[in-house]
Order: sequence, then structure tokens, then C-alpha cells
Amino acid sequence: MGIPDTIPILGIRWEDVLFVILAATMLGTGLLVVTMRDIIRCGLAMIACFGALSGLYVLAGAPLVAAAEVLVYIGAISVLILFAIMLTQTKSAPARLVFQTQAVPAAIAAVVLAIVIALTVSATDWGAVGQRIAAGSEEIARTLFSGYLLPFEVVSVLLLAAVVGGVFLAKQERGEPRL
Amino acid sequence: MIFDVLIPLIAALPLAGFALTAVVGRRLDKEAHWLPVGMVLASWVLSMIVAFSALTASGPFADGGYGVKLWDWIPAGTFNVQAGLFVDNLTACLLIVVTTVGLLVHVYSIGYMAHDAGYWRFFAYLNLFMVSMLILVLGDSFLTVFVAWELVGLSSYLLIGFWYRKRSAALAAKKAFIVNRVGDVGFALGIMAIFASTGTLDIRASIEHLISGAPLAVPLPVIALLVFTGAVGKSAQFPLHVWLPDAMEGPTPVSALIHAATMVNAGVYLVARANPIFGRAPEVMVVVAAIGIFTAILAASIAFTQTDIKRVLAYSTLSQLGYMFAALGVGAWTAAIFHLMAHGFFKGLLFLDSGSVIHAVHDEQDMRRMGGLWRRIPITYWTMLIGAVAISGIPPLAGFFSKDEILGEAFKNGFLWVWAIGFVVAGMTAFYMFRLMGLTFWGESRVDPEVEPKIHESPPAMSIPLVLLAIPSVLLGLAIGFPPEDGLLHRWLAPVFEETEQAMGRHAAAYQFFGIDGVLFIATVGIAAIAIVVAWRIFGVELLGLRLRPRRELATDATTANGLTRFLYRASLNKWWFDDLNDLLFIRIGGRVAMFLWWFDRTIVDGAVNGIGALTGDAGRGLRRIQTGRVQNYALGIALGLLVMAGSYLLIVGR
Amino acid sequence: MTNSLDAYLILAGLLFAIGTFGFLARRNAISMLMSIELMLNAVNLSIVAFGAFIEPLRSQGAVIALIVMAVAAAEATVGLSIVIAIYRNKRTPLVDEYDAMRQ
Amino acid sequence: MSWSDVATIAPLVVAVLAAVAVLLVDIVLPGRPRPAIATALIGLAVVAIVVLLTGRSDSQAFGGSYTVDALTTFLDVLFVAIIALTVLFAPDYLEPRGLPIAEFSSVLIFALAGIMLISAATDLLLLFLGLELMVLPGYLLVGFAKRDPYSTEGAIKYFLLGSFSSAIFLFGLAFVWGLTGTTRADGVADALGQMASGARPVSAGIAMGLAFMTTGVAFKIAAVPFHYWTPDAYQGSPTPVTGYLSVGPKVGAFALILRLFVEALGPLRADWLGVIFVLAAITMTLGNLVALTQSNVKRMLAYSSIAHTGYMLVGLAAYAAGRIEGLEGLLYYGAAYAFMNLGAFAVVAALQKRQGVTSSLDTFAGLGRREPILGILMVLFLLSLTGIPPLAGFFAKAYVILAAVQAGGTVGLLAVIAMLNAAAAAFYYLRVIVYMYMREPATEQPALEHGRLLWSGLAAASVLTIAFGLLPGPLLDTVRAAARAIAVF
Amino acid sequence: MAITDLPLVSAITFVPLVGAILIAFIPRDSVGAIRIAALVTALVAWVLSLFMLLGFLPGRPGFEFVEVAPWIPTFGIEYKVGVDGLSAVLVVLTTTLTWISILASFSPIQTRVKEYMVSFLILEVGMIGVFVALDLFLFYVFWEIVLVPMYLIIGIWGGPNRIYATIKFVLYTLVGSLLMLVAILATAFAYQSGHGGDWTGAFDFESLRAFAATSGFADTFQLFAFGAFFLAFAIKVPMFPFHTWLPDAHVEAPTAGSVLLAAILLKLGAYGFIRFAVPLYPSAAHTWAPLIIVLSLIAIVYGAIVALVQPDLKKLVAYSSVSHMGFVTLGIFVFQPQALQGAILQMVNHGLITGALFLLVGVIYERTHDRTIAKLGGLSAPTPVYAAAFGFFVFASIGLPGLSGFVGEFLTLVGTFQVSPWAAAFATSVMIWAAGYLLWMYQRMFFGEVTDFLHSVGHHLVDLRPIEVLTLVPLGTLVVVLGVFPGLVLTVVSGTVSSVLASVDSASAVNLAFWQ
Repeated sequence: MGIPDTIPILGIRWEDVLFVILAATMLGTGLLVVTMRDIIRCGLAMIACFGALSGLYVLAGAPLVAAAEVLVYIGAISVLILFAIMLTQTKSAPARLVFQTQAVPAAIAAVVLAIVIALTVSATDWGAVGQRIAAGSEEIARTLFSGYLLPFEVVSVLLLAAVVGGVFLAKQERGEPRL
Repeated sequence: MIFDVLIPLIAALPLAGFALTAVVGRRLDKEAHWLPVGMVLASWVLSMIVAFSALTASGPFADGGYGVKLWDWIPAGTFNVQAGLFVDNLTACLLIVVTTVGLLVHVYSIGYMAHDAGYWRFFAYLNLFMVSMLILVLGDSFLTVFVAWELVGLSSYLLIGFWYRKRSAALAAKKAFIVNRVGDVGFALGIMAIFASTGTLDIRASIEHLISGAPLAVPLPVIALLVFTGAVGKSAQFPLHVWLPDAMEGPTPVSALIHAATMVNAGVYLVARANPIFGRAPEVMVVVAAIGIFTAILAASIAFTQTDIKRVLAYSTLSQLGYMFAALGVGAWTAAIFHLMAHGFFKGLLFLDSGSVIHAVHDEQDMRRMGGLWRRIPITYWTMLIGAVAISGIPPLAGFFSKDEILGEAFKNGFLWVWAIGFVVAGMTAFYMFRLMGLTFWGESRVDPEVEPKIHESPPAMSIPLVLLAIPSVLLGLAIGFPPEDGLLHRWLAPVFEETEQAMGRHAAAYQFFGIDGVLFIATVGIAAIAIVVAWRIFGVELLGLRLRPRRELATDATTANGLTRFLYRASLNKWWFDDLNDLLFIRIGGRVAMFLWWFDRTIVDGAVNGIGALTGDAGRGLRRIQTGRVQNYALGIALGLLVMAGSYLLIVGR
Repeated sequence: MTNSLDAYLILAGLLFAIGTFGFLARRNAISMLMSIELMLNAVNLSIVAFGAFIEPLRSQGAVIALIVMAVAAAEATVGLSIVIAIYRNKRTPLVDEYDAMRQ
Repeated sequence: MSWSDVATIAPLVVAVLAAVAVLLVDIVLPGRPRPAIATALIGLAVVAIVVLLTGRSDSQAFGGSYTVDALTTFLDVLFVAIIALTVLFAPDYLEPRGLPIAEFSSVLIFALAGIMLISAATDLLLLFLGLELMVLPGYLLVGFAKRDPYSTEGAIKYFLLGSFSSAIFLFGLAFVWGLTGTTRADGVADALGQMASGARPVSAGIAMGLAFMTTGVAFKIAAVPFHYWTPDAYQGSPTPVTGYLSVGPKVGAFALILRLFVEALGPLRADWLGVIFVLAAITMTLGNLVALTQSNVKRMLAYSSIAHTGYMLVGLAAYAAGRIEGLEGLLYYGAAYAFMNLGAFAVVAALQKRQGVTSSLDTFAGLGRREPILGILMVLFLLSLTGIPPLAGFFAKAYVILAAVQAGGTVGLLAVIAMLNAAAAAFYYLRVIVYMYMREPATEQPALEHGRLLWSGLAAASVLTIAFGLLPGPLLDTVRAAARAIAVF
Repeated sequence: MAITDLPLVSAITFVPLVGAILIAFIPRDSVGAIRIAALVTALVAWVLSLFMLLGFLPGRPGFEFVEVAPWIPTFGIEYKVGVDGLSAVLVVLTTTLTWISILASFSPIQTRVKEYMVSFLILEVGMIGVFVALDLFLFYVFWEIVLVPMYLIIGIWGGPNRIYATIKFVLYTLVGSLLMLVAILATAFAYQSGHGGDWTGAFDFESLRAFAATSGFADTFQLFAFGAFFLAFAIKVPMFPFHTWLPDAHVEAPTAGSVLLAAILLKLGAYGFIRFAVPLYPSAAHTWAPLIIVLSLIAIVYGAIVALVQPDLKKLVAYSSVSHMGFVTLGIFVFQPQALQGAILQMVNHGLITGALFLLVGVIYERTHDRTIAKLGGLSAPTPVYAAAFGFFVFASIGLPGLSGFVGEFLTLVGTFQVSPWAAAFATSVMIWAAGYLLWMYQRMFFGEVTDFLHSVGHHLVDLRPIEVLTLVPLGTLVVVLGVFPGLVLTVVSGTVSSVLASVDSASAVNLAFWQ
């Protein structure tokens, strides 16, 4: 704990610096995800984005969520997506346009959405806003298995259903062309 | 009471005749006439009994008439019309004319229609007409009269259109019915007005109420005018006169019975029946007189130039009916009925004669293809001559007494203009009648050479009625019209008209032969005689053994002359263009209006409906375009929806 | 200052908007799927932020975030299987060419 | 967790077990449809029995996040019936196409579990999970005919847009949760009640949350302008799936509305009334107008289902304007709509037993003569959809209209709009009858043999369609009780 | 057990349904059996209805043979049926024309006979139901039921453009009736609100009428509710300018369909006005009356003039229906006893006469497959009986006194005259127009020489067959009987008339001053 809370000369808190860096990384890579031409690079950018996000979770005092983020998103979902990208990558595809013809309206809509959300957020009194408090794993576990037991169980059913159906859809039938 | 049965039977017998003939007539074929003729004969006998009882005021008729109530016809709350019949002296007079002429025409038709394929049909229709006409004169409520009014219209329609294959006959039938309906609208409205004012439609009760001076929902003159409209239609007065000449498309017995002797008189009867109303509406009386006398001269002027024998008679009928209305209008009620009866007989006779002529020359009606027939068909000739003299107003035949009385009363009641025109018309009548006689019977024959040898006198079934009709044509005036203004008829009808005449304040002075009446007498007879002589000069009429070479060139001069003469000639020939006017108004303009409305219906009214449908469909077709099939478009739509939703909620919550 | 609830929420909002843009603009089905993942992560970020800054939500936040992650995983599974299935049929991952059904 | 909790959620557990059992039977006896169907139907019957047993008394479990009341029971029975009918209708369509009935039934019953969860959930997170559990199998089922390009196209469109809307919904959920501090419906209602009564400020964040959640839900019920997925997904789906999709997830999403908007967000009724009003009006209008122009029956019925969403929203609007009859009408409509619409799709599916038969209107030409009984049944369902008395659709429509009339004012206007729409709608429903009875087919085809399951399903659907119209009493009492369970005034 | 204890009305209403169900089980190839079964069913209903009419005590304003059973007690909706004079007369009219129509369909309908007969019998259920329902909800149910079989009858067995016509018919009618549903529900709700939230009797006609009599419904409310009812009924009648579905529907419908459409279906609207719209919303009825009277007058004259130029026989008769039904609405809304009685009589007469005219048009269509007037001509010669029958009904339609058409029209006019002579005069002018278009048609069809077209028809051009005579004779007899003894109808409906007019308070008759 030798590191001081603030950057000595600038007087800015380290946490803030870290927040800014992580936030910038997240937004930047997020933008790359939606704008880059090569879809594989998009996937990689998404992994980076999720990495930055898990950093933010740590900053927000939710290390457990951060860990889950790394495991689930980076470890599972992103890899799954990369596999899917590989599977569906046709040779002729990259030459095509990345964007729809409606990219401009889409951008406008997204910007307006962002502005609306931002204005709303700042206009709202969020009530009892305290200092960041980190919730311990034990506390989370207690919450999960008391108040949120049923959701937890339902999630398992959801995953089961998804797997059953997903396997049926994705599996190759006899006589079907290989991907 | 025996009359409770007899009076309904008068109408019921021909009704039975009609119904039975309609059902079984086809199988009876050439024997189909027995039933209808028998029924009419029975009806005639009953009528005579009833009429005699009524005119002699014997038995139940002592109290000004006798009525029979049959059943509650329309029991609609306060609107309660009973089906009932009523006989008073006016009805009795009409009954005599209707059943007598009707019977004779039935008999005549046995011969006239003998070779027609629709023999049984004709007699069925004739019986139907008899029923209708009898109900018309017997009906005791305005609505009953109206029913009969329409039914005679129907019979007339059926009989005019009897030879339905002829397009002209079909058209004439339709025209007659529709033009009549114009008048009927007025009559119907008049009946409504009477009910609205009096709460009853019983003729006597409602009239009593109308003249009682009680406040009326509709002014009395309006009611009178509306009723008169009906009369104008049925009696073919100007401007609804156009149907009658065309109605000559029907078989000649029909023309005689319906379009001369009976049905067309219904208007006169109606006005006479409603005399207390008219008597209290002097302004309407003037209208009646004016329309009557105008029709008289108009029709007479047209009759001058017609070449179809029946059409001349038709215009003559119009003219004589005009006389009757003029009489009604000047308050000469009895004279009008007198002329009605006389005219019924002699015009019926004339028509039957013309039928006999047509029969003789094999269905030729054009007088330009006749001539010199008098030796070939003497019975016809002599009876027709009687008719012609009668209508011309030569004493002592029937027409003279009635016509003289009309003109006399017009003059004495102060309607000088009516008298003046009537006087001229009297001369015109004599002229065109003798023009007809001349063209038909005298001079050299212009008959088709092929037909010429086959000309023959009609069979007894036809000639006997002619003779029988000639008798009243000669004697009626002397029998019931003499002495003038105080004859039998005047006494008969006094109960009917007395009250009105008193109300109008006209106490006619006694007939003065050596005074004004004598002068008028001489004038009338004089102009008739002059006219006959002129006709004789021009058309070679051989009268009482005097023979003169016809000077037809006088007539042809008129056709080729210039100026007013030529105009008058053309106007007469073209019937003053009334048919053309109607054609323009109702067929061309009316047709255009109807076509326009139909176009309007399809394009605007229905167009609006279909337009809404089409608009809905177009909206659907437009809206379905937003379903582009591309996910991103959908997503953008959702995103925009989200933004709108957010905006709305922010507005709602921030309110 | 920057390290406040508002900052996190705005950040979440921006990520959500980026995801939305990607979803609206990209043609590749997998790109769209990735955009959705970005949006879900944005939601998660907001959830974690609420949990971090609002006292009563402290432990709930993490739990809900975890459950949302699991849901996202299930969705991804289903989504990718559908993508593979349609790729078998259409031989292209570009969704704007999937417009056999329209209007 | 206690045993009483387990007892309360027993129907849910049984449903999941039934879904797994179908899979297991298929593993033991692979490729044999009959045992799988039997298992599925028996499982559904057990679910129904358990639902009725559980529903005898109101109870709550898991700290009030799971509630069994009259509404739960009514909806659960309805959903079991919907799923059972879908299972009955499916084999005739799936077997000729070589599609496995076991997976189909299993996934379907998983969806049932999701819907049942929605009907009972009084917790925002559970509602979201129930929603996901309902729609995820839906995505799979739409793409179930995986070699059919239409099917997979419909699936990907449905999936992408559905996930998009889920994310939107979730974002809104997070906001509301953050502002009210709880996910329990009653807690949310309390907090919002305080805001509505002025004790706490109604913030922009709540508005945002409402907007996002309304959007998400509007998407699921296919309300305009969030309906885009509906025609494509409906048309692409295997026809029995379309039938299910048009009623299951739709009525399920309405159940979500009941639990979420009526219960949790009830205090803000006045705020969402206006939005629902507009949604109702444009939804029924657009649905009907576009349906007018369709020549494909499935697509037409898709638009028609959008229109029916609009009618149901009229009931919701009437409720928001203060009439409990609106809620009752909505529930009645849901039940009536479910059976008549399932029936209509079942007839379409039955016709498509022969492969390659499209669902275009021409398919129906001469049907009345070729297959008289199917024809009569289709007429029945179409007339009910039109709203001709004395059929279910009529009474349902009359009910929501009554509610709107009672609400009066602007909402009363919805009644007029709805009726004008119903008149326009008659055009396209009747046009199907035109094809069936008044047009001759281009090529005459022999009648098809239809399975006994299909007939029994059709019999059930038609009997209910008639019964709900002719003798509405029992259902009426049920929906009134169900509405009373959640309505707050 | 008294006769009134038997569920006679229900029996009349549902006998055709039972028959329809039985027919559904007859094999479709047994065409003869199906026809006989349908005819027998219709005859049974007819006999029962005659029995009811005989057992009906005339002149009493209340309802007889009332049957009540709870249906949807939650909303106080009952199965309540019963008849008063008006209903009784119209029910008998319906049952009479139904069996005639079925008999008239024996020969023309050769395809899908089973479906046809079932449709017809269900149609009869709906029509009778409308006339006997005393519960507004039940009334609406029957009202809509009528649509479906008629839709099928026109659509399946109709002419070349039948689909357009039938869809137009149904959609047009639906637009009106659906709004009426809103009004019915609103009325019931207004009643319920006025009775402390109690639904009992909220749909019951008698209790609603009693409530209306105590000015229970606010004036503004009445205006809107009446407006909705007006739209529904005006479309059905049909009144100008809502009439354009009628010519299309008539032209395309099969003969018997046209008969029932004209004879009964159009009466449903007029019946609705008399039974429901006027007594329930008396103040609105007064407010709306001038507009309705003007529309009626337009319909009377406009229909007749447009009929003049119709090239198609059925269209001509259809437009004549518009004109004739104008009298009915006119008679209702002048609120005069004579006029209302006349209107009711006119309903019956129009049913008989126009029904017969459509049967007659069907006769020539069956032989020539053409209804273009211009192609016909001279039919009197080859088919004299047909010509006579046609002529008879043409003159009945013209309103010839002695036949039934006259009395109804005249009573209407008399009543109207007392309110507004100008209106009466305008309406009376139709005497001319009607004679014009009907006689012109008759002349073109039957007079003149036989046309080449008819020659080409050759030996198919036969005179009336016995079965056709059998369908026409009862109608002709009734036309004569009611022309001579209209009291048969007038006394039976007098009770209805007085109770309806009592509810609108005819003393304060319509204010037509603005155009008098």
C-alpha cells in the first residue's frame, strides 16, 4: 500500500486515472468492435473491451463480477463467437461493405440515444448514493442463495433449454454439406 | 233491405265476370263473351232498378240517397276508412250512362273483336273496367273513389295496350297511365288534405265538415284545386290532355266506352260530386272554367286537321269534356252532367260508328283512304250522321240541349269570355264533325282498290248497338232536358246541387225563350249551321239530298298559304307541339337527369364507398412497405420507436 | 468526481449506444450478435454501478449481474446455433441478404 | 427455501421434468414419435393437475417473489392447453418433413415453464428470466425446420430483434431497480406509489426505465411500431410453431404486462395510459390495414395477430383508465384468441401435411369442397376472429369494448376505432372463405388423411371457440377472479 | 297448460337450426332428400308461426309468449324472447318467405345443395331471432348471425361478380352494426350506472325502455347512441346514401337470396328503428328525425328516378326497394300513428311484392341467363301466364289500390301530410316515377315483338312451371287479401304503434318548421 491515493503532482486520484483509462479503452475498443472491417479483429477488440470492463467492475468494487466477466465473456462467449466467425467466414465476404446503407441514420439514432441517456442520468436524483462499498463474496453468496435462489435455478433451466435447442439446430444432419 | 244486396251486386257481378273469365276464359275461346256480357246485362238491369228507385226517390232513397257499408277497410286508429257504396241521384244518372253504354259496347265487341286472338282477354278487361267504373260512381268515400280512380286507370292501361305487339299501343298505354298519375298525385294529396282537415274521408261527412266553416288544416281552395288536379288528369284536360288521343291505339270499343262515354267523365263527376267545396272556392271555379274552355278550343283546333278518324273523335272528346268543365266552372252543374250524359251516348255512338267504318275498310283509320262509303254501309252512315248532328248542337237532338244550356248559363252567370269561346267552339265542332263525315262517307272513294270490293256492313252484334245508341242521342235531350233548365234532369239533380247554388247566390231566372235565352239559342244554332255549310262546301257533304262538288282546294290552300294561316295549320296538325314539348321535357331532359343521377349514384355515392375501401387498401399497401425484410431496418424502426417512447415518457412524467 | 454513479451510468449508456449503433449498422449476423453482447454488458455495468453506489442494492447488484451474464451466455448459444443453421442454408452471414420474406 | 416453497413452485418443477422426460424417452427410444408425444401429453396433463392442485389456495414462495393466485392458475391452465394443442397439431406437419417431435415437444415445454414462471413471478428479475425462458425456445422453434431457408431466416430475424429488445428491456429494468431499490413487485409498487402520491419525486430515470421496459414488452406482444419481427417470423416458422408463436409468447407477454405494469408499475397507471392508448390505436390499425393486402395466409394471420394485440391493449388502456373490466376483457380476449387462432393455424398446418404446399391463399381454393370438415372448422375460426357472434371472438371483443366504453372519454374513442378496424378486418378473414368456397382450385388435389391427434385438437379448439361465445359464464367468472387478484384501485 | 306456457317462440326460432343440423347428416348426394327436408323444416316453422299469430291477442301493446332464461348473469344478459304485434307479423312474413324461397331454389340450385339449404335455414334462425329478441345483446347476436349465411349465399351461388358484391354487403353492414354494438354496450352501461352498478336488466329491452321513459339516458348520450343505431339500421334498410351495396348484392345474389334479402333483411333495419332506436332514445329520435325524413324523401324520389334508367332487371327492382323503403323510414320518423302503421304495413307489402318480383326475375333469368331489359321483349306472347303474374306484381309495386302496396304508402303519406304537407307532396310524386320505371320496364319486357335474343333461347323459353306458380300464388293471394283487408295487419300492430308513439310523445311532433 505504498502507492499514494493521488498522483503526486497532478493531485488526481489514481483510481480516477485508472477509471478514465479503462473507460476510454472500453469505449474505444467498443467502437472498434462496431466499426472495423475485419470481423476477426472485431472479435478480438471485443475481448479487449470486456477486459477493460472487468477492470471497471473491480474499480466499482465487484471483483467477483469481474472474475465472472473474464470467465464467461472472454473465456466462453468470445471464444464461441470467434469459432462461429471462423465457421461462417467465406472467402468472398471481406471485400463486401461492412455497413448497411442506413449507417448514417443508425449513427444519429445511437448518438441521440446516448445523449438522452446521459441527460436523463444526470437529471435524475438517484437517492441514497453513498460511497462505493465493495460487497464481499460471502455476502453475495448469501444473497444468491437466499433471495435469488429461484432465479439461480431458473438460469440453469434456461441454459439447459438453450443447449438442447442449440445442439439440435447446429448439429449437422446426415447428407448436409459440411461447413 | 234489398238494396243492401242490389247495390253491391251492381259492382260484384262484373267482378265475378272478370275473375271467372280471367281464370277459365282461355278455354272458352270464342264463347268467352257469354259470361261477361251476361254479367254486364245483369248489372245493367240492377242499375236500372236502383237508378229508377233513386230518381223517383222511392223507398230508402227518399232521404237524398242510400248507402251500404261493407267492411272496415283501413282501420288505422283515427284513420278509419270503410268500404261502402252510396247511391244518390247523381250516381243514378251516371249509372245509367255507364251501364247502358257499357252493355252496348260489350255487345258490339262480340262482333268487333270476333277475329282477335285475345278475345277472352278483351272481355275480361272490359269487365274489369266495368267494376272499376261502377265503384267509382258508387264509392261513398274519397278513398274508395280513389281506388276506383286508379283501377279504371289500370283497365284503361290494359285495354289501350291490348294489342301489345304494336309498339305504339304499348307506348300509348304507358303514357295514359303515367299522365293520369300526375293528376292522381294531386287527387291523392287532396284526399290527404281532406283527412287532415276533417278527420274523415266519407264524402258526405267530410264535405259537411269542410263547408261548416270550422277552421281547416288546409285552406278550402287548396283542397279544391288538388281534387281538380285529379279531375284534370282523368278527364284529359289541358295540360294533361296528351294521353287521350294516343289512347286511340286501343280497340275501338274501348275508345267508345272508356275514352268517350265513361272513364274520361270521371273528372266531371268528381268535381260535380265535390260541388259544395268548389262552390265555396270561386277562385278555383274560375280556374276550372278557364282550363275547361281552353281545352275545348285547343282540342277543337287540333281536330280540324287530323286525318285519323278516331283521333278526330278523340280531340272532339277533349273539346266536349272542356265544355263540361267550363260548365262546372261557371256553376252550371246540372248542365255539365246533362252534357256528360248526352255526350256519353252520342260520342259512344260516334266511336262505335267509326269502329264500324274501320271494320268495313279492313282496319284502315286514315280518312284520306276512305270516302264515298255511305252507300256501302248505310246503318253505320245514318247512325253516325245522327251522332254528328247531335254533337253539332242542332235541335232537337241531345247535344243541342246540353250545349245550349252550358253556353246559356255561362252567359247568364257572367262568364262572357267562356260563352264567347264556347260559341266559337260550337262552330268549330260542327265544322270538324262534318269534315269527318265528308271525308269518310262522301265524295269519291279513295279506299285501297284491293279492299274496295270487300267493304261490307257490320254484323248485327255491331249494328244493333249502333241503333240502340242512336235512340238516346236523338231523344235524351227531349226526354230529360226539356223544357230547358227545368227538365227532368234538373229536378233529379236539384237535391245534389241546390245547396251549392244557393250558397253561390245564383238564382237563375226562368228560361226566357223570348229573351236572352232565345238570342243565345239562335246564335248557337246559327254558328253550327254555318259551320256545317262551310264543311259541306269544302268537303262535299251531301246533306238532305243536296249534293255539291267538294272544293277540297279550299282546304289545301290553307296548307300552302303563308303567314298566320300557315302557322295555324301547322300548329293544328302538330297538336300545338305538346307531344314534342313533353318529349323534350320528360324524355330528353328527364332522361338526362335520370342518367345523371345514376352516374351520381355510381360515381359519387358508391364511389365514396368504394373510395373508402380503396383508400384503406392503399393505406395497407403503403404501410406494408415498411416491412422491408431487412433486420436492420426493423431494428432502426425499433430504435426510433424507443426514442419516441422515451421522449413521450419524459414529457408525461415531467408534466 | 468522475468516479461517481453518474459517471458509471453515462459510461454504460455510451456503451449501450455503441452497441445499438453496431446492431443497427453492421451487416454481419455475428457482428450484430457482438453488438448485443456489448449492450448487455452495458446493462451489466449499470447494474454493478447501482450495486456499488446505492447501499440497499449492494449485494443484489452482483447477483443480478451474474445472472444476466448467464442469460447472455444462453442467448449467445442459441444465437450462434441459429447463425450456423442459416449459414448452412444461405451460405452467407450477411443478414441484409436474408430478405426472402418481406412486406 | 422450504418445502412449502417447493410445493408452491411444483407446477414449474413438473413442467421442467416433463420437458426432460420427453428428451429422455427420445434417447431411450430414438426416432419413435409416439412415445415422445405420449410422454409430452401425459406430462402436460400432470402439469395441469398440479397447477389446479396448487391453485386451490393462494400462496407465495421465495420471499414473495413467486405468487400463486387466481391469475396464475388461470394463465397456467390456459398455457398448458395452448402447449398441448400445439403438440397435438404438430405431428401431421413435422413427420412428413422428418423433423423430430421429441425435441420439438421438449423445447415447447421448456417454453411453457418460462410462461408459467411469468404468470407467477412477482419479482422483476424472475419476470425477466421467465421472459427469456419463454422466448429462447421460441427462437429455436422458429428455426426448427433448419433446412428450410424461410424457417432459419425467420429465426435469425426473430432472434436478433428479440435479443435487442431483451437488452432494451433489461436496461429499463435496471433503471427501475436502481431507483426503487428492489426487484419485488410489491416493493416496486410501494416505491412508485410514494412517487405517484408525491412523497418521492418521479424522476427522469423512472421515465427512462418505463420507456425501455414498455419498448421491450411492446416488442414481445408485437405492438406497432415494434412488430416488425412478427410477419417474417410467423411466415417462416413451421406452421404449428406459428400457431404457438401467435398465442403462447403473445399471451405470455401479456401476462408479463399484468405482473409488471399492472402490479409493479400499477401506481404509474396514469403515466403509461397515454402510451398504451396510442399503441393500441396504431397497433390495431396498422395490423388490419396491412393484413388487408396479404396474399399469404400465414403472413395475413401474422398481421391479424398484431391487430388482435391492439384489441387486447384496448382492455389494458381501459384498465389504466380505471375500469377493472378492462383487465377482465383482456384476459377473456387472451383465452378466446388463443383457441380460435390456434385452430386457424392448425387448419393451415393440416393443409401443409403434403410437403411443398404453401400457405398462399390459392392453397385454400376449393377447400370447402375438397375437405368439408376442415373447411367448416376454418370458417368457424375465421368468423370468430372476425368477431361474429355467438363465437368466442365476438364476446371477447364485446368485453374489451364494454370496458373502453365504461372508461369513457378518450378511451371510449378506442372502442370506435376498434370497431371500425374490426369491420375492415372482416375483409381479409372473409376473403379466405371466398377462396375456400367461392373459387375453384387451379389443379384439383385429393383430400389428405389427417391424424387423430389433429382432429382431437381441432375438436377441442372449435368446441372452446363456440363455448366461450355461447356460454361465457364459467370463463367469465374465472377471469373476473383472476383480474381481482391483481387489480389495484 | 296454457298455450302461452309453451316455448313457442323459441321453437319457431330454432326449428330451422334443428333442421339444418339434421340436413348436415344427410349424404350430400341425396339432393332430393335434402331439399324435402329443408322445405319440411321451413314449413314446420311456418305452421308454428301461424299458430303463434292465431294465438296472439291483437291490439295489446305488451309482449306475449315471453320466455326468459339467464344467459350471462354477470352482465344481466338474458335469453329473452317474445313477440308483440309487430314481431308476430314479421315473423310470419319471414317464415312464409323462407319456405317459398326454399321451394323456389329447388330447380335453380343444383350445386352444393346441402350447404345451400343449411345456409338458408340458419339465415332463417337469424332473421326470426332478430324479430323476437327482447334482450339487446341477444338481438345483436342474431343480427350478426344473419350476415354469415347471406354472405355465403351470395358468394357461393351468386353471379359473376358475386365476391365483390358479397364482401361489400358484409363489410358495409358490419361497419354499421359494430358501431351499434358500441352503442348497445354503452346503453347497458348507462343503465347499470343509473341503477347503482347493478347489471340486472341492463340489456333487457323492457327495463331499458322503462328507464328511457323516465328520461334515464342523458340527451347527449342519446344523440350518439342513436347515431350508432341509425347508422346500423340505415345501412340495412338501406337509406340514401347508404344504399349502394343493395343493387350490387341483388344483382349477384341467387334468386332466393334476393328474395330474402329484399323481403326480410331490409326489414331488419326498419324493425330496429321501430323496436329499439326510437323507444330507447326518444329525445335523440326527435333531434334526428328531420335529417332522417329528408333522407327518406330523397331516397323515395332518387331511388325511383335512378330505377328509371337501369338496364338490369334486378338493379331496377333493387332501386325500387330503395324508394319503397324510403316510405318506411319516412313513416316511422314523422311519429304519426297512421304513418307508423302505414310504415309497418309497407314493410310487409314490400316483403311480399318485391319478393315476388325477384322470384319473377329469377324465372326469366333461369331461362335466358340474362337480365338485361333491352334483350327482352314481347314476352307476353310466348309466356302469357308469366306476363300476367309479372304484371300483377308490377301494379302491386306501383301501388295500385286494391292491392296491398297502396294502403301502406297511403297511410304513410296521410300521416306525413299532417306533419308536413310539402314532404307528403314530394313523396307522393313517386306515384308518377314508380309508374314510369315499372311500366317502362314492363313494356320493354312484355310488349312489342319477341326479340332475336329470345328467339335464340328457343324451347327453353317456357311459361311458368307449376312449382313456380306455387311460389307465387301465396304471395299474390296475400297481396290481394292485404289490399282488401289491411286491417288484418293493422289491428295486430296497433298495440305496438301506440306503445312506440307513446314513448316518443308524438304530441310534441317533429319540428319541421324550418322547411314547412
